[in-house]
Amino acid sequence: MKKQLIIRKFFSLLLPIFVVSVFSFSLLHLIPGDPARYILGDFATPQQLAQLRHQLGLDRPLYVQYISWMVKLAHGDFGTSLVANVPVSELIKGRLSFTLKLTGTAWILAWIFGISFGIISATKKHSLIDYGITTLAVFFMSMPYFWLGLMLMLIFGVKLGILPISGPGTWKNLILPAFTLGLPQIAVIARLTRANMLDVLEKDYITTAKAKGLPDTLVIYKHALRNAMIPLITYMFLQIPWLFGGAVVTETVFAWPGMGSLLITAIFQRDYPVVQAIVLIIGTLTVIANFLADITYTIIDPRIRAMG
Amino acid sequence: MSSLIETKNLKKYFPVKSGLFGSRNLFVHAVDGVDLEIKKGETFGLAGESGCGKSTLGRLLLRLLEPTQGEIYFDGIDLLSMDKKQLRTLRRRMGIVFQDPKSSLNPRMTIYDILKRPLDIHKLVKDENEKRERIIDMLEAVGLTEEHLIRYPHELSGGQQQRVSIARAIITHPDFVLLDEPTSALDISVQAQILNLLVRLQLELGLTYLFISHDISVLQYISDRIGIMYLGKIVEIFNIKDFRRGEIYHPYTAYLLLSTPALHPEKRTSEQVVLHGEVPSPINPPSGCRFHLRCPFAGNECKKSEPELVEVKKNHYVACYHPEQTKEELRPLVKEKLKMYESVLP
Amino acid sequence: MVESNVNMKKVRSESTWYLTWLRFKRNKLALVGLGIIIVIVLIAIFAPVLAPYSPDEQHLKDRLQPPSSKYLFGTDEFGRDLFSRVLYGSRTALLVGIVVVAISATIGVTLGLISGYFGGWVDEIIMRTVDIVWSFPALILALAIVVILGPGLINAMIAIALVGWASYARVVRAETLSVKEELFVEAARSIGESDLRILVSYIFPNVLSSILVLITYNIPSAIITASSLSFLGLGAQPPSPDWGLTIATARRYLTLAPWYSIFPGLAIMLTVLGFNFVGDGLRDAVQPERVG
Amino acid sequence: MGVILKIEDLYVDFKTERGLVKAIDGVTLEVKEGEVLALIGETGCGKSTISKAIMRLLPKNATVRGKIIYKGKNLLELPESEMRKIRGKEIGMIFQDPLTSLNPVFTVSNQMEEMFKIHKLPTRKSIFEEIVNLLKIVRIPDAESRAKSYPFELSGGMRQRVMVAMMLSSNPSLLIADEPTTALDVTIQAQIMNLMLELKRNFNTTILLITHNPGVVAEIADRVAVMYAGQIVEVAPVKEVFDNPLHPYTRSLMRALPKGHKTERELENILGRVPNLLTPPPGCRFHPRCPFADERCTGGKPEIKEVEPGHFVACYKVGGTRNE
Repeated sequence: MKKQLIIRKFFSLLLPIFVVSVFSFSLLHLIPGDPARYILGDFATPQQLAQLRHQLGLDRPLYVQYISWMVKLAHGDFGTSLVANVPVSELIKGRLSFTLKLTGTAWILAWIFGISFGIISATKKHSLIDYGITTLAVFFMSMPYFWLGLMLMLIFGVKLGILPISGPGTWKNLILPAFTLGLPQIAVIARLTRANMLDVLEKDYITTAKAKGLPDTLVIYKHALRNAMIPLITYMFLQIPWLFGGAVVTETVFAWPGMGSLLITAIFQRDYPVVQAIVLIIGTLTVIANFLADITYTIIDPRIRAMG
Repeated sequence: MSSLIETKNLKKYFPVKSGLFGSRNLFVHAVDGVDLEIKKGETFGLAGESGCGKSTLGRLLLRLLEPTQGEIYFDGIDLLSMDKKQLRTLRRRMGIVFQDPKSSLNPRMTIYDILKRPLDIHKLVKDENEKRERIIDMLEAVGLTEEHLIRYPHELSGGQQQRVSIARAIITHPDFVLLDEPTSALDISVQAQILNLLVRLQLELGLTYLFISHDISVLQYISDRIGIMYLGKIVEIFNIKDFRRGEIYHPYTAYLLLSTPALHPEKRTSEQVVLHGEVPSPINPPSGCRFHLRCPFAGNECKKSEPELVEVKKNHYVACYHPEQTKEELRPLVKEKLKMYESVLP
Repeated sequence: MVESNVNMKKVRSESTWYLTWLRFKRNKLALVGLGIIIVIVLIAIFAPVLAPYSPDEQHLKDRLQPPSSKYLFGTDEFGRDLFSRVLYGSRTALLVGIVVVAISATIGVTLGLISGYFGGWVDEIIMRTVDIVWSFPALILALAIVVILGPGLINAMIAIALVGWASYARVVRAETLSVKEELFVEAARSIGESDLRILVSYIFPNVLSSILVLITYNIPSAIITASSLSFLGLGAQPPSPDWGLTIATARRYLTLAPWYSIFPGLAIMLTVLGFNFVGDGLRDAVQPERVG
Repeated sequence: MGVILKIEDLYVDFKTERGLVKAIDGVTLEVKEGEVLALIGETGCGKSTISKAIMRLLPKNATVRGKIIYKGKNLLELPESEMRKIRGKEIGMIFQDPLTSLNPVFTVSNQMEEMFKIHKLPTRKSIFEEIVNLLKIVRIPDAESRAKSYPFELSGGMRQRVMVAMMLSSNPSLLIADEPTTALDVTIQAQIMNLMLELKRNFNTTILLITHNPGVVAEIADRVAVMYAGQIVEVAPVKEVFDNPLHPYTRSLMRALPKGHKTERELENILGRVPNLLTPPPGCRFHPRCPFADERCTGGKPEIKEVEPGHFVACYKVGGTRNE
């Protein structure tokens, strides 16, 4: 991997991050009409309106507002929550670890089970097990997170009564939300793994490997898997922002005090600095995930590595 | 015979792209200064190995690619001075047939629609019935029948698809047809059918062909004159009679023929005359004569400067500093090898 | 030569679309999916005929009744018949699917074709934008857009469409790039076809099958995102019988009246499942070399 | 010369969406020790199917009947574990496309190393040195650094040399070369063909060469088997096939070669097209295109018979019935 390439790719990070920051910044300004009135409602006094406008910096030119917003961001200042009247950064700090716990667990579940099921399905192509896995996968992909969550709640919480159904608490409280978020991802990864494996198993170099007299295990786990994994690695990173998307709904269903439920509350309370901050964080995360996917792909595939 | 196509110092460089901001000013020197003349009514064969630029050169002649530098004249018309619209009108007079018959035909169109488009574009026939008749005539001329009109390309065999391609190329009665390896993807027996067809159509319609191929055997059968390309340059041009007599002056031409698989077991390639090494990269072609790295006769002058294409005898051009050495050392082998084209038919 | 009847004349010519249908037909799950979609479309059209009650009709005596012969899926907290409401909910779901696909496909396909065919800086700009929009979590982007536009089903649909075009642009561009390399495109130029005509008659028909596959995947994902927005209270508003919205209310009665959550969710799942089965079948049918 | 491989009455059918493809229809063939036997035929005639059937590498939708006897053992009856010891060790195989037949994500030496480990090949020095030595044998310049390269860093000709070197490591008795030069340029093709002749000379390797190119056959084959639509129609020494082909198909093929000039002769046209193997013609599969065919040819498949010493033909119209 050449240094220049990494540097060049790093610069390609800045543009999307700029776009994301402009987008989150403009959230407040794209609202039709006066944002201050929108936030305070119809019965606000002119003084209240003027004060809020000043607090939000709405009385200055747009580019000045943007620059000062960015400068504050650089110092870790995400503004102040209009509702709780505390710095947004503190509000988010308390929530972030919950979201990370949830998405992290789901991510690990998704990869462990997804890859295993995918390989089993591909190597036992057209067997009963294969049909079982692939059909089940489509089922789980067809359920919205909120309903899957409710159903798991109903079965394991209400009917069987073996798991707590909502709120934070012990690790047991994490199980249902993590599976809610993880199951559809397991399905996606299992399907991807299977499709890639089958694709690769048709390749000429697999025939070569067999013609060399290699046992099936070596053909599958060395020659096929390594190639089949290359496109999946990209997905490993791309999937992270999508998990954050799913977390919004999952956290709401399970009253899990993460960033997602904070976002929803903030939207309803018109707490724009909080909304802006969360959209910005997830946007930046998306860009970084994209970047990492690109870089890993380059590192793992010798053909691209050399092109540099 | 007057010339139909003429080029002067024609060049095409492709930029090598890499990475995101990727211009590193590297270029593939696909065609690097070609002067070529194709005469009316002849079949000019263009031979060379993959990557030598022969297909690029063909596309430049029809201005399907924009040259980096140089001049192209089609029947006296300066092709590069034409605007898009004029060029489209001129396309009636030129046709093209590609190597891969399957990819050459739009899978979503029936054979009828494929053949109708050229007539519609150039508004050659107005009446729909007349159009249909012209298309059927054309199909029959290339050995297909009316029954194929409603077929889709994937329903035909490779040979039949190639016949449709030929029909599309000549339905506007062009003057010039570029044949870019038209038989390379076909089996021997189908190749024979297509070659016969092309020869017949040329006689009937007075077509001029540029026949591009990597296969000397095919070219020696169909061409009137042959040009040999190596790394973006034409290194030798000769007529078929010279070739038949073994009058070859460029060592690369000789080796190309000597490496060609024998068409008879008694004319096997002797191990001593195999050309060693591989074609160098067209991104960074060797200085001097491009062939000097693989040439047994290369001397100092070959490394220093590039030999010009000069007329060594009437209508025979060679770009080499040592044509006489080829003549002395390789010609006996060449003459022996050439006998494979004369063997008595079984 | 001896006559043989081996190469019998085939009666009909087989267009690539016909072959695709033949391959699609062999996939049983895909046919099941097609069946589900047809049933749901019929339900949406004939909801007034099929539903035993009006969706808004309140039976205050029969609140939160479990499923019975009178109320097939039970009733909600106002005593409204859930069966009727679920039937009517199919209208919102299909409407979302159609509107979203119409908007995102139009934007995405146009940009993808332009990007792939002409290349250069236009391509660069379009694709950088696509990269960000595509990898941004759809729900959060839609949420942000709903924040700007305000809650409501129409705004939710617009938001989802503004997110969804990116995948069309991506796929269509990639396909255009590969179709552009096919020799028949060069052949088209060699006979004097114009750029526009090449784009419309040569490239588009060969990209169309991939677009169809995308559409069948885009509809269910739009339905899921829209129902999620409704569930969060930012999409369809009461008293709409939207499935997501219904589940949002039903959630409060999860222990008391589980059927209230179960049936609308099953309706979402079945609809989405139908499209996913068809999508898988279609994908395998248009790319026969990749059938697993 | 002994017989190293004997194929007896081999049938291969493929189950496909459109029905049963009768790809190989009763093929009988002998490969003699130390020879280069070329199996020639046009696209879809089943020549590659035979090579995969020998290696038992046919896809799952194939059913195989008949016998493939290698050094006295019927390969079709061997358990898979025994067959693995034959693949690569006893019978090597190289393929048409050197670009795709090497695994793109592993280095050359990594892929060659597997042969030593799996088949427990004896090494005088380290495995790496053995690999470098093999690469030198197939004339790869700068072998040490090439061993550490990835396949995409090598040219097509070099990759095919790597494939040959890899298969050479176990010194197999039989090498199946499936269109080994089709993807290569003529000057590189000549190099690879010379390499194969060297193998035959220096290691006494028997080569089964599968090709569609009569030129390649003329270059290196000792004997030739001509296939048409899943049947073998003629087997003869190479010179016989070119000078004295007896089967109408072989003769047409030889006359279709672009010898001479267009002004001197027209090439042979074989009318019609190759039959669809879903519904192959009954009897001799060539009869619909054969100018000599009569009722007998449609009735039953002609047996392959020795009509001249070493020259076998499957046709009712030659040999025993020549006087007709």
